[in-house]
Amino acid sequence: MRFGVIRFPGSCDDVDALLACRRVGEAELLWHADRDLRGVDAVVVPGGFSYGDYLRAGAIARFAPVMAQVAEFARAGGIVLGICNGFQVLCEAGLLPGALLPNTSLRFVFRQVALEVASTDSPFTCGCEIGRRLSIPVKHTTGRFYAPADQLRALHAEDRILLRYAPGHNPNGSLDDIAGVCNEGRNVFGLMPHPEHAVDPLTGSVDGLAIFESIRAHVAGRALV
Amino acid sequence: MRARVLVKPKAGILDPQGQAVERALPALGFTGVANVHVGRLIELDVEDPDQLPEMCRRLLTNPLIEDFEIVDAGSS
Amino acid sequence: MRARVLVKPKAGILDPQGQAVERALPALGFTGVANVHVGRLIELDVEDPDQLPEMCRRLLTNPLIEDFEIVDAGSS
Amino acid sequence: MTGATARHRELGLTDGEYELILSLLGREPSATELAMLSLMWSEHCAYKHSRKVLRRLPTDGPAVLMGPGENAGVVDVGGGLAVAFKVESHNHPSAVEPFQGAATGVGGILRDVFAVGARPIAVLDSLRFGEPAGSRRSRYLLERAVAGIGHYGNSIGVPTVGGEIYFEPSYEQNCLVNAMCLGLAPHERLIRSAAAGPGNVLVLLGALTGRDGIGGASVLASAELGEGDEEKRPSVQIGDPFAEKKLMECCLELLERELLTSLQDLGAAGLTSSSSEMAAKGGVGLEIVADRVPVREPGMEPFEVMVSESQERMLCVVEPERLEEVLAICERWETLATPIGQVTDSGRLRVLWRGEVVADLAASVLVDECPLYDLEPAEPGAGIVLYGPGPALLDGGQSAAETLLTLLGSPNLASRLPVFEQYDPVVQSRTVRRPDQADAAVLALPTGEAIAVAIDGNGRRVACDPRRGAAEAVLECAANLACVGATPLGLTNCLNFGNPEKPHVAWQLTEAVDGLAQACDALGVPVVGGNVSLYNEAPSGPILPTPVVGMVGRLADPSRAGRLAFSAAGDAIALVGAFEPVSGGSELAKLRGEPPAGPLPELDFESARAAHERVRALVAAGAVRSAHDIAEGGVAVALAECCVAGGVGASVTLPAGLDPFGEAPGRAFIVSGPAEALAGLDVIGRVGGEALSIADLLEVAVSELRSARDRGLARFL
Ligand SMILES: Nc1ncnc2c1ncn2[C@@H]1O[C@H](COP(=O)(O)OP(=O)(O)O)[C@@H](O)[C@H]1O
Ligand SMILES: [Mg+2]
Repeated sequence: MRFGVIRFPGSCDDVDALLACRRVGEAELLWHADRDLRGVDAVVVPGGFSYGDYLRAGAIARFAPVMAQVAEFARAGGIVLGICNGFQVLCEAGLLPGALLPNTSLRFVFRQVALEVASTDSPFTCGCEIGRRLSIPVKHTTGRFYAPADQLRALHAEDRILLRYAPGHNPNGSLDDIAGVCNEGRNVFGLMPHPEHAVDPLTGSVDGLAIFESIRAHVAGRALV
Repeated sequence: MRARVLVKPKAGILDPQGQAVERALPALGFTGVANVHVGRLIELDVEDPDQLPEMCRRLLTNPLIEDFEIVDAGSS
Repeated sequence: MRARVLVKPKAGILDPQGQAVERALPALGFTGVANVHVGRLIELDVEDPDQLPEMCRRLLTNPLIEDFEIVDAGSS
Repeated sequence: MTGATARHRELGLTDGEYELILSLLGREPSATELAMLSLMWSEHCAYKHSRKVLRRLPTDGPAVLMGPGENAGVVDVGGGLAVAFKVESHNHPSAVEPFQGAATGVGGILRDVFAVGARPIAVLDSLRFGEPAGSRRSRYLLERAVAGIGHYGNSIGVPTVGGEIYFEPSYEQNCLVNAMCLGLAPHERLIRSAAAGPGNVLVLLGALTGRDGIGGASVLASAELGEGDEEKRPSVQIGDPFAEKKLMECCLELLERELLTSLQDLGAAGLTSSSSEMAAKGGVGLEIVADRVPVREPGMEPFEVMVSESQERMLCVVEPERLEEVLAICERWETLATPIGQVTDSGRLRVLWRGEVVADLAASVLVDECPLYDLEPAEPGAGIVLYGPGPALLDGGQSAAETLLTLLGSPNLASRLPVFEQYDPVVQSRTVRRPDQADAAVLALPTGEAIAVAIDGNGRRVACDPRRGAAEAVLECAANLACVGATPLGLTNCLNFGNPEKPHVAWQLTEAVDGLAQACDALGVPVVGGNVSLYNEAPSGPILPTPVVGMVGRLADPSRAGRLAFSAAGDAIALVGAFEPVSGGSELAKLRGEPPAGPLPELDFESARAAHERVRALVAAGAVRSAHDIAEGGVAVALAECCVAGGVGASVTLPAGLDPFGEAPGRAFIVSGPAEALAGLDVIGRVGGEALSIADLLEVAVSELRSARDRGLARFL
């Protein structure tokens, strides 16, 4: 399968995401100003500080030309993964519910946290078991997930919270320890932790691979249908 | 026209910045301060002020978490 | 009294946020916008409004790089 | 005296220097020229009080590809790859506005590294503040400087992988913010700053030019701007990491496509220093049309354009036929690129403004003719107190256990987690050892090998004995590299001192440089670059003399990179290296309120080097499970750190007569591993249990050690 990783001005974890994707398939960078997804099977909106995160994290990036294609791709059921800044961009773009607010500490935090898989009913977690713990780093200043009461209720009712911070590991004050949520169609997923920084035993844990492998398995399964 | 957009966190959403200010003031000897909220100020020259509300909704604020108010910078 | 403190980057100080907004707006079809600056808005209840200027200088703003303006939130 | 000559003093030039300028020029300088000269002949740019001393440092080594004189030093790391690195101070701006000062310090050192064509891959920071307990200012500077460093490094996508922080009263007014950056490049991508090729185009890249950092030179402002307009001349520079990210990617792409003849960053003295250095190094001239420089503010004068220190700008030389392609790439990266002049064969820097020549100077006058001064060092006589005693927190009546807990909980030894948790250490996916995992950061290379890097300095020890204290900084840095299994390739340094015109400060400086030189010679490590920050003084006196050393080394197998934590119960613990720690200048002495007083014992470089080699070999062979050097707080603190990191206890018996809290940095190590692997070493105990127990001295639960260590700094942040 082929991943496309979007590069905005100010993306920082774009190459990291590219390398992580290449552990399970092919991957290439997509330029923010191009209106072309080059036929990839899944899109990754990577971490970093797109457009400097000025104004609000993700606020300016969501208007990049490529994002119109991403929205269309998502509407058609395409797999979209937003990591950290990518999550912020997808929320700003309305492709995911809620918003990300400044951490309650008001500080940037880097921390290796424990996550728990809360739902396996998604292309992103289908290779895991419910309750499985993943050790993955977070690094952000604006990662406190918030959604108004009605949206939050829907997230719970529809089993759209895919990852939570394990008890005691919530680094930012996110509501209900939410680390990652998907859209109604379950094909768009955003999370604050960085699975692409947990794919190599040399540099840390390999638990993040579970996400990328799930995507590959899902896409492979779909191809068979 | 020079306009100001005042952006405030929506009521009910935790505002740690406002809290931090509220906590820090007494230590500096400032008492009798309450209900502090921190938001954003955007000042700009606009040719067509009628565009402002739309600008606010689409870019300058996130309506899910923020309220805004537009004021004329000349008159405030 | 409910007061508002408007905090702006000092004239001549680099304002990367303002620049970013100014560049983003035309791409969204909003034209005729210039001179955008992004600052902070602080709203608070104060018992003694005379303390406000001192509060601004000591905590709410960084006088080296920011200017402030105090307005009555009731009247603005 | 005429008005013009009075102004040279306000600009910091001595009468003698001004006389020299008159004779070199054969006329009076124009206002623009005077501004340019005053900055180029400042301590900061001309190194007029330090250049002669710096010549004592050894700069040659088998791995050196570029030594001092370029924007960053460069060493070969094998496989056709090179690592560029440099440390630089941003002390004064950080003391004024810590967030922006520290942020722009990082921005500046990043530019020095990509100016030689290397992609920045890591940042480290070395910080000094006043005592946090007694001073709101110190806590404010600490919090904001750390936030500023994180802001810039995190936002631009370069990991901050290490650093150090110490607190001493002498840094209360003059905090130190030194930032180091490492970059990686294939050999063929390296580029120098020398301009070449008359007729080639000079292109300014990056941010608009504003009145940032003009500060001192603003006395030259013409009368048009009235008194009250001083406000309009902000000197605080604001960093924009987003602009720099685009600028960096743009420059790296221009180099990859081989479109540039030379490249140079804009730092202190802005366009003036970058252009004159490019011209002087290349033996060519440059003509700059200053009114083509895109400005951020209306009404800027030519001298302001020439000396502005606006951040996030670079200068490059391009062959005319490649200009179009260069401009297209810059546009793609949303980076402003403006042809502002051309290379000439005159050897002169000519500045035009609205069609008139406003400056016309031989580049060499700006760069090479500033007089270099001899220092007049004098050792302070007996009874002269440079640094007074501090408050005593311990009186010697405590038990060893209480002493250990107090040490671990002191700001200088406590866990740095609350600081480095604000830095992203993993972006770019090559960080094999992050802070707290090992004594040096380890970064994997595409060759399959790795590099290691550490930064060290200890002002208290240098204050005791400038020569030996400075040499110890080199030893400690090398020891840190040994702990991860790395062999040193080169070092960079930042010399933070007081006013060198004072004889005792001159003595500290010359002694310290001699100490650095001695240690570098003894270990065979060349100095490839550095920076000098002088005049760090408050009315209460100078800062502790603080040479900071950053060292880069190489290791073959990243999977064997050493760790510091004790990990397996039953492992043997051994002491490697001969050392006779002393209490003078130690952290314990500080907690007892004793002023730093020397001299320190003589250094045995050969035995230190042998210990480093021993540990390096053990780690590289995968024979040990942990390695940690014994530094501040002595062997007791080193053992406690290994225990806390691993969450496991240890029982040891120290050699008779060894002071458990005495210090002798850089000479000895604690290693642990299977007993067989440690055969032949000086085994002092075993890993295991839930407490650190040192026979006949103390027994403290690891949980207690941990909580003391965790609180020590966190309570101030
Ligand atoms: N303490 C030092 N040791 C070795 N080299 C030094 C030292 N201080 C400065 N240098 C060298 O002198 C040159 C000029 O330094 P500097 O003005 O800081 O450079 P830049 O303007 O590129 O920041 C650099 O090549 C630097 O490496
Ligand atoms: Mg330079």
